[in-house]
Amino acid sequence: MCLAIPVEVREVLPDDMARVTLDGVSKIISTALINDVRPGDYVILHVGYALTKINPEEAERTLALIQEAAMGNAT
Amino acid sequence: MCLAIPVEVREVLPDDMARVTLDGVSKIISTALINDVRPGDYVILHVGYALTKINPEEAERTLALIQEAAMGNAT
Amino acid sequence: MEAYSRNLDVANGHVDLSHGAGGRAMGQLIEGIFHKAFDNIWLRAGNDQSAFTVPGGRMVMSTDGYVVSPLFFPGGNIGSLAVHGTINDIAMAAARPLYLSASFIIEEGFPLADLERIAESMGVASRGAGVPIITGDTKVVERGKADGVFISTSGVGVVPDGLDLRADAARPGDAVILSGSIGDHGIAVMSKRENLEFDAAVVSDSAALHGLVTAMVEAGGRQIRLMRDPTRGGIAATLNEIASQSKVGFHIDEEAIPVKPEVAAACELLGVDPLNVANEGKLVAVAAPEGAKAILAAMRAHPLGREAAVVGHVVADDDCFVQMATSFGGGRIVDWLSGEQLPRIC
Amino acid sequence: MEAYSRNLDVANGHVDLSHGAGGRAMGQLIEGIFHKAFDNIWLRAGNDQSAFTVPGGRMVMSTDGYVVSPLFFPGGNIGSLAVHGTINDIAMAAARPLYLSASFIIEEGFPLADLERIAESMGVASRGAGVPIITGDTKVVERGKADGVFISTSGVGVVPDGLDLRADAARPGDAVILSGSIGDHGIAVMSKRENLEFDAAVVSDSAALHGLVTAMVEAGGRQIRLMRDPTRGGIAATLNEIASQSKVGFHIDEEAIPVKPEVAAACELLGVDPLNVANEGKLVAVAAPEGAKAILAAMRAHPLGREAAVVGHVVADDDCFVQMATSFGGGRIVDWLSGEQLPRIC
Amino acid sequence: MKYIDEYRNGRLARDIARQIALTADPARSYHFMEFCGGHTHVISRYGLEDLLPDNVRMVHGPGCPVCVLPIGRIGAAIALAMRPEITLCTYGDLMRVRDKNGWSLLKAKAAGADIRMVYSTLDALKIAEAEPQREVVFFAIGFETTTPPTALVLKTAIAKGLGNFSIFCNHVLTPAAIHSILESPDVSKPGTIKIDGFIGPAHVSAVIGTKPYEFFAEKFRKPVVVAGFEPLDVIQAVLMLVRQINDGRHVVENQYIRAVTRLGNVKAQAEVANFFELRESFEWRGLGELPLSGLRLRPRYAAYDAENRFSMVTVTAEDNPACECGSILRGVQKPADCKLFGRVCTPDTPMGSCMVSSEGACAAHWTYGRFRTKARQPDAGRAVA
Amino acid sequence: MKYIDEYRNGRLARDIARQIALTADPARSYHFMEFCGGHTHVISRYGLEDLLPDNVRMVHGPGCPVCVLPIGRIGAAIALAMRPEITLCTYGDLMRVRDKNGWSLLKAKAAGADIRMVYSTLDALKIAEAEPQREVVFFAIGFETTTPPTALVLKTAIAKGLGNFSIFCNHVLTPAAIHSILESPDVSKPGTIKIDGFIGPAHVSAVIGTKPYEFFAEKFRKPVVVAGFEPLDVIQAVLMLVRQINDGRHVVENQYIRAVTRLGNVKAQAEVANFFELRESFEWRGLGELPLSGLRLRPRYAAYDAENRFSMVTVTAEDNPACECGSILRGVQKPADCKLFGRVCTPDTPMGSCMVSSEGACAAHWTYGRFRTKARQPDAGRAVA
Ligand code: SF4
Ligand code: SF4
Ligand SMILES: [Mg+2]
Ligand SMILES: [Mg+2]
Ligand SMILES: [Mg+2]
Ligand SMILES: [Mg+2]
Ligand SMILES: [Mg+2]
Ligand SMILES: [Mg+2]
Ligand SMILES: [Mg+2]
Ligand SMILES: [Mg+2]
Ligand SMILES: [Mg+2]
Ligand SMILES: [Mg+2]
Repeated sequence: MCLAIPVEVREVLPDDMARVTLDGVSKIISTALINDVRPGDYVILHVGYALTKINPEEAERTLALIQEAAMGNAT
Repeated sequence: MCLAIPVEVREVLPDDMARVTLDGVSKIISTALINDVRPGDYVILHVGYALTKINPEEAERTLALIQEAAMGNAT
Repeated sequence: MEAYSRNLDVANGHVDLSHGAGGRAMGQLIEGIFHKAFDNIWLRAGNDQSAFTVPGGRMVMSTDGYVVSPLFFPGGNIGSLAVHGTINDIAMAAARPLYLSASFIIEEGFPLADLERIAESMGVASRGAGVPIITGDTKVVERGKADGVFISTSGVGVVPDGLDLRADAARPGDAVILSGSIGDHGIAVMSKRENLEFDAAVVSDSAALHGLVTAMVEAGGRQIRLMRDPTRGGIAATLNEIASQSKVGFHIDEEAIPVKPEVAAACELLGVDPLNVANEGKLVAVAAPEGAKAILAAMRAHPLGREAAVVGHVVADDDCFVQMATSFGGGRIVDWLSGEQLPRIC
Repeated sequence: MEAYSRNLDVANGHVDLSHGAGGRAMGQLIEGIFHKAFDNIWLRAGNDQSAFTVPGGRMVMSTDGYVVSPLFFPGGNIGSLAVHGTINDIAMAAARPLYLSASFIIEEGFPLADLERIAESMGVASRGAGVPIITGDTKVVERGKADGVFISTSGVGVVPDGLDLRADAARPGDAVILSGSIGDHGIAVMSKRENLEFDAAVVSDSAALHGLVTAMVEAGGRQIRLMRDPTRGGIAATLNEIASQSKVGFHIDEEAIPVKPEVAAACELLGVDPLNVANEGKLVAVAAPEGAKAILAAMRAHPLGREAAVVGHVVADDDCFVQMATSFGGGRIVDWLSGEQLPRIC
Repeated sequence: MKYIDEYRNGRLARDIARQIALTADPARSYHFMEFCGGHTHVISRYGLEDLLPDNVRMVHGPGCPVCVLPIGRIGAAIALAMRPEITLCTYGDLMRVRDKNGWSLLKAKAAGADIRMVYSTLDALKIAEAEPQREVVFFAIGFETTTPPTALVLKTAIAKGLGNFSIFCNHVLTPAAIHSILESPDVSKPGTIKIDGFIGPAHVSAVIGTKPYEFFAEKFRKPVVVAGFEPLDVIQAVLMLVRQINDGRHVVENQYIRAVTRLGNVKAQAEVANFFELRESFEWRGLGELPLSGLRLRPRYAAYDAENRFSMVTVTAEDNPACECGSILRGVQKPADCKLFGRVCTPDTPMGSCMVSSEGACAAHWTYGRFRTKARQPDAGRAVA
Repeated sequence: MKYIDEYRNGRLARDIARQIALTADPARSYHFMEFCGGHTHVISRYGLEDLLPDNVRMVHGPGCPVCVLPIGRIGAAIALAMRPEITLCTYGDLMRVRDKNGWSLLKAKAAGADIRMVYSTLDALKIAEAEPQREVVFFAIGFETTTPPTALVLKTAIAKGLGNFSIFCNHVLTPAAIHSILESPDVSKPGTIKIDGFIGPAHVSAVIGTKPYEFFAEKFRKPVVVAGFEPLDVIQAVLMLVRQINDGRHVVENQYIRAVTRLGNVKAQAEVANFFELRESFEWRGLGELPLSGLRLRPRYAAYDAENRFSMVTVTAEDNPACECGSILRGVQKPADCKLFGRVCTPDTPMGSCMVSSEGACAAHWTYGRFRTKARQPDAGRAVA
């Protein structure tokens, strides 16, 4: 359920809207459900709304954990 | 102006309407502009309305006059 | 494990957008309606195109789109029309029609039962004419973006050796032969139009003319300068087209042109001239004077040409006028119709 | 006295019902837009059909209706598409496309400027491909009874001696060759759809493939079992179609299938699989294993096949499954799309 | 077709034409105006002019409601139809008439206006009933023949309490136009063609009778024959006119006794009188403003009067100054005398009122008769008998 | 694609799978339910089941709002859409779902209903603004992820005073469903497959956080890992679950730390709470009535509640009795165990909830995995690596 993908905010627009991109594909979405949106933020996009921001450090950490798991180190 | 043709009344319908025919072509028209319509009457049809009835005797007489005129007899 | 599909509910179902989406529903529609109705080895091969073998030489190709409203009319429907019309455009080159293609554009919501009826008429028309529909295409568009169904058919045919009919071939002195009574198709369709509604015992003349053409070619093929089927715009448009393409004039005799009484009556009622009304099973041939008699005799011996008549002849005329001697002994021009808008009051 | 007509006001005018009525206005539209854009001797002859000479042998015929919305999209428009699409269906039989016909169904009110743009694209596409549009037809329907313009094109072509590609010819062990990246056309069109609106630097791949096919035939014609252009339904539909017609299965390798990054991104955004997205300038060929290498080399040497790749092979499978090894080393079926309805949430 | 076919007998027509030739005084010429475009059409369609002797000539009058409709009123109708809430219902005849910008209802429809062609006023009413959210306007044109159906539909709309139906009234009156032609200085100017008599339209008289012509037959001393629309009707009427002239009479005669009486259809007249009143003046394209020549809705029906309800504005516009319609409609010139005829002015591109409808003098000459103009020149073709 | 591609690395996936095989106790089996259809899709799409050792098996849960929508509510929506004044706006997912008569919104649209597919609630609002004469109803479905956009559009509609916009609310709650599965007698019955742990959907938790799972992780002593929707997310979550089991732990862990927190999106939760309230009970197709598992509009917004505004009637309807969805959704059976699977029940002709959307367990198995069922028999093909 719930098709949702990470997209990058490129431009903050009036009325809680923003222009976001995904590898050169761009779209106008609503950011009314989240606070403090800035260009460069990554957000999770679902049915035209940003649901939440992505935390870049935690994303890094997840990748590190995955690498470790692959190498057989316990999380 | 005023495309209008003689058609025969075949059936008198409610609401001042009638079914008329012209050589096998039939159509529903309004007879609200004339009185005492009966099947067998010929009427002059214009934009869906009967404008007047045709007087069969006068029609005969016209043809006779035309025949006479063609033969060179003064009307 | 073959994919199970519910049967097409032809009796009550409607075409929906999934029937045009390239998936199984589309395959089912095509199989269950078109292949079933057209039934031939080419379609069964299931390719995106169909192959056939030709002897080599001159061929012709033609296409027409059919958008008739209403879709069903006395004497036929859009399907039979789409088969006959394209066969006729092929036949007008004196060619033998070989194969047809059919492209369907269907409005969402169109009743499957109507689609089946149309397809079956096409099957009957195509088998009757001996010209199979060997390839096709189906698209479905949203409600309100088409008018029930549109059909475009194309066809190919082979031209007998030595024949080369051309639009500019009419010469002064040539005879103009009409294959039968005019206006039947247009009146049959108009009689069912919502805003004109009248009842007339008029049946469309929709028919495939290639058999008649074969008879004409056998009787005097080299004497036929050109042929046209007088469809949209009627024989008035056809004669004017030929006149301007061949840079000649026509003299036509009104009394020689057959018009059925019901057609004449409906034309009176609507204020239209039968010369401007569409035909779908008639042809106009221009023939060298020396061939006219034999061609005419061959036409009259054919069921679709029984009422054929020489209706006039070609004259030299820089103005390309189509003139007609009226039954009164007067003369008039027969012009293109300037985009008639019906119904009129005057 | 030639009839005077006002010039077509292409810049500001609209198609109106008189342009389809068979009178002078129609002639003017056809002359002023279509003949001008397609410009060739066949159309100039002004017949209801066009004639050409063929050498004899096997020919193919195909037709497709084009109803794309929007009419203009990055990389083309309905006109160029209608030319390329039908050329491709002819080419998929390994045939050399010869001639096209075009049938236009135009909605009242359609801007003449748009019609001219579309016709000009068709002219450019047809001249570019060396396949002239030799005959056509124009109908105008009332506002609300079409969607701007629909075009049905048909085409004929000749099949080189000894080639006979058939839908049921795939055999276990055969190689599956894809000519390039997938999904470009569908994404380019979707990017301009009103209800999906997104911006993507994706351009339709719409192109005529017969040149590529000629190169393939020269390299290994007899080794080509069959070809298909993966249009509606994408390569998923095409592979499933072939599988069930040839009664075989496919094993496909996900990583071998080129997908442009922007196309992949748009597919993510929409929740669609590029395997189901339409292409208009790609082909899938099934070739005998011994011919695959030479055919692939020839494709890669052609501008339209630079990214060509063997993406899998044919296996024996009574279930006609199209299986794909995912980039994870897992397996999955690649199925027809069950009439995808966009946009989706899950 | 009973009452039609028997009046289309070519042999009889030729016989009567021969009698006309015998009857007409070779020492003089006869110019008769058929007021009505329907007659113009019949004359052209059957080539009646070829049958008449050279000294009996027909002059084509202004009797086509489409032709005489001022282009300003077409423009006003187009502007109204372009309003999103409006559905304009019209007889098909009006679709191609151009306003001063070259626009027509046909083009407005193509550009998005909701315009529906109807066969009858009843069809317009049906639309108003079926689509209550639309403002349905009936674009009413026509002479006395066509006015009673408009009156009746108004009556029905009122009875049904339809609040979304109204009428853009352009009905005009035949006798007023003939009167004006006879009073025009042109016509009475020495050296121009005089009109010796009139053929009056039977269908108008089916409603109004023949009586309304009596006044100016007497006043201007011109014979009037009210005639039917079949070719024998017309040719008989011509003979009747020649005889009146020869006899020095100038009365109203009724050739169409089979359906026209002196008083006409009183019921229809009453319906019209109930809903319409005379305008002080109305513009006729090609003729200009004519006093007491048009109708409008009575003030008590103002709510149904589209001009009032939608504050319609009519901007007067002139035809091309080279257009000779005015002279042609008065019988002073012939279509081929106009410099624009067949060059920039054709039925596809009408420049003046006479080319607008197939019943206009110029259009009829173009559509049916233009080979005649040509025939005067050497080498041109002629139709065979 | 940043934050996507790096989680689709096949080599890493195979490495983790190998670690799972090494970590899993060969003496026992592990059954994990991915609640969410999105996970089911990913597992099937990438063939993750092929990577896992034989004793680690995935059980497909009911987490697809399309699948669990009762057919009675589809029927009610169709009946509403067939009303002439209604414009029904819907996400495309719902178009093909059949009601008990075999009708769908797709067919209703073909039969004349005004049904528009929208990408966002904002699109539905735009339609209501652009067409004030239409009654625009938004057919709202979805879990906690999809509810805040519905709340926001309602907020905007109220702010704009749109009187022609309403919502047919079918929003449901994830924890309630998991709770019910765990309480089902089936699942706890001896001899049936037991579920050892859950993968929770990251996108739901982006809104509600991970906290709501803590209660039943504790109560039922089942580990829960909230995971993202890329294949590496899922396979890592499986490893995390295996480790919890091996360690005897049963806590809520967060694999999707990059966007999920313990408390979730508080702003979004507040918007939802403002407009919606719990229903006492709501029917889930395949699971039956589940208490406190669905939302409805609060009474103060009754005017915007289509069920109230249009007196919608929902007739409960049963799936084919042979349909095993109930068992499948509880992990008790597998799609291929159903007698109808692939015979009369396919994605083109779904007989039960699991076949309705591509995320349903049966549909995913049909669309991506059915060769596996086949592979158990001799001679069947297998995909090459
Ligand atoms: S030809 Fe045209 S411009 Fe000349 S008088 Fe006639 S209508 Fe007027
Ligand atoms: S295959 Fe169909 S009928 Fe069987 S359990 Fe799945 S959804 Fe239900
Ligand atoms: Mg043709
Ligand atoms: Mg044709
Ligand atoms: Mg096709
Ligand atoms: Mg329609
Ligand atoms: Mg033709
Ligand atoms: Mg094709
Ligand atoms: Mg194609
Ligand atoms: Mg044509
Ligand atoms: Mg449209
Ligand atoms: Mg193809």
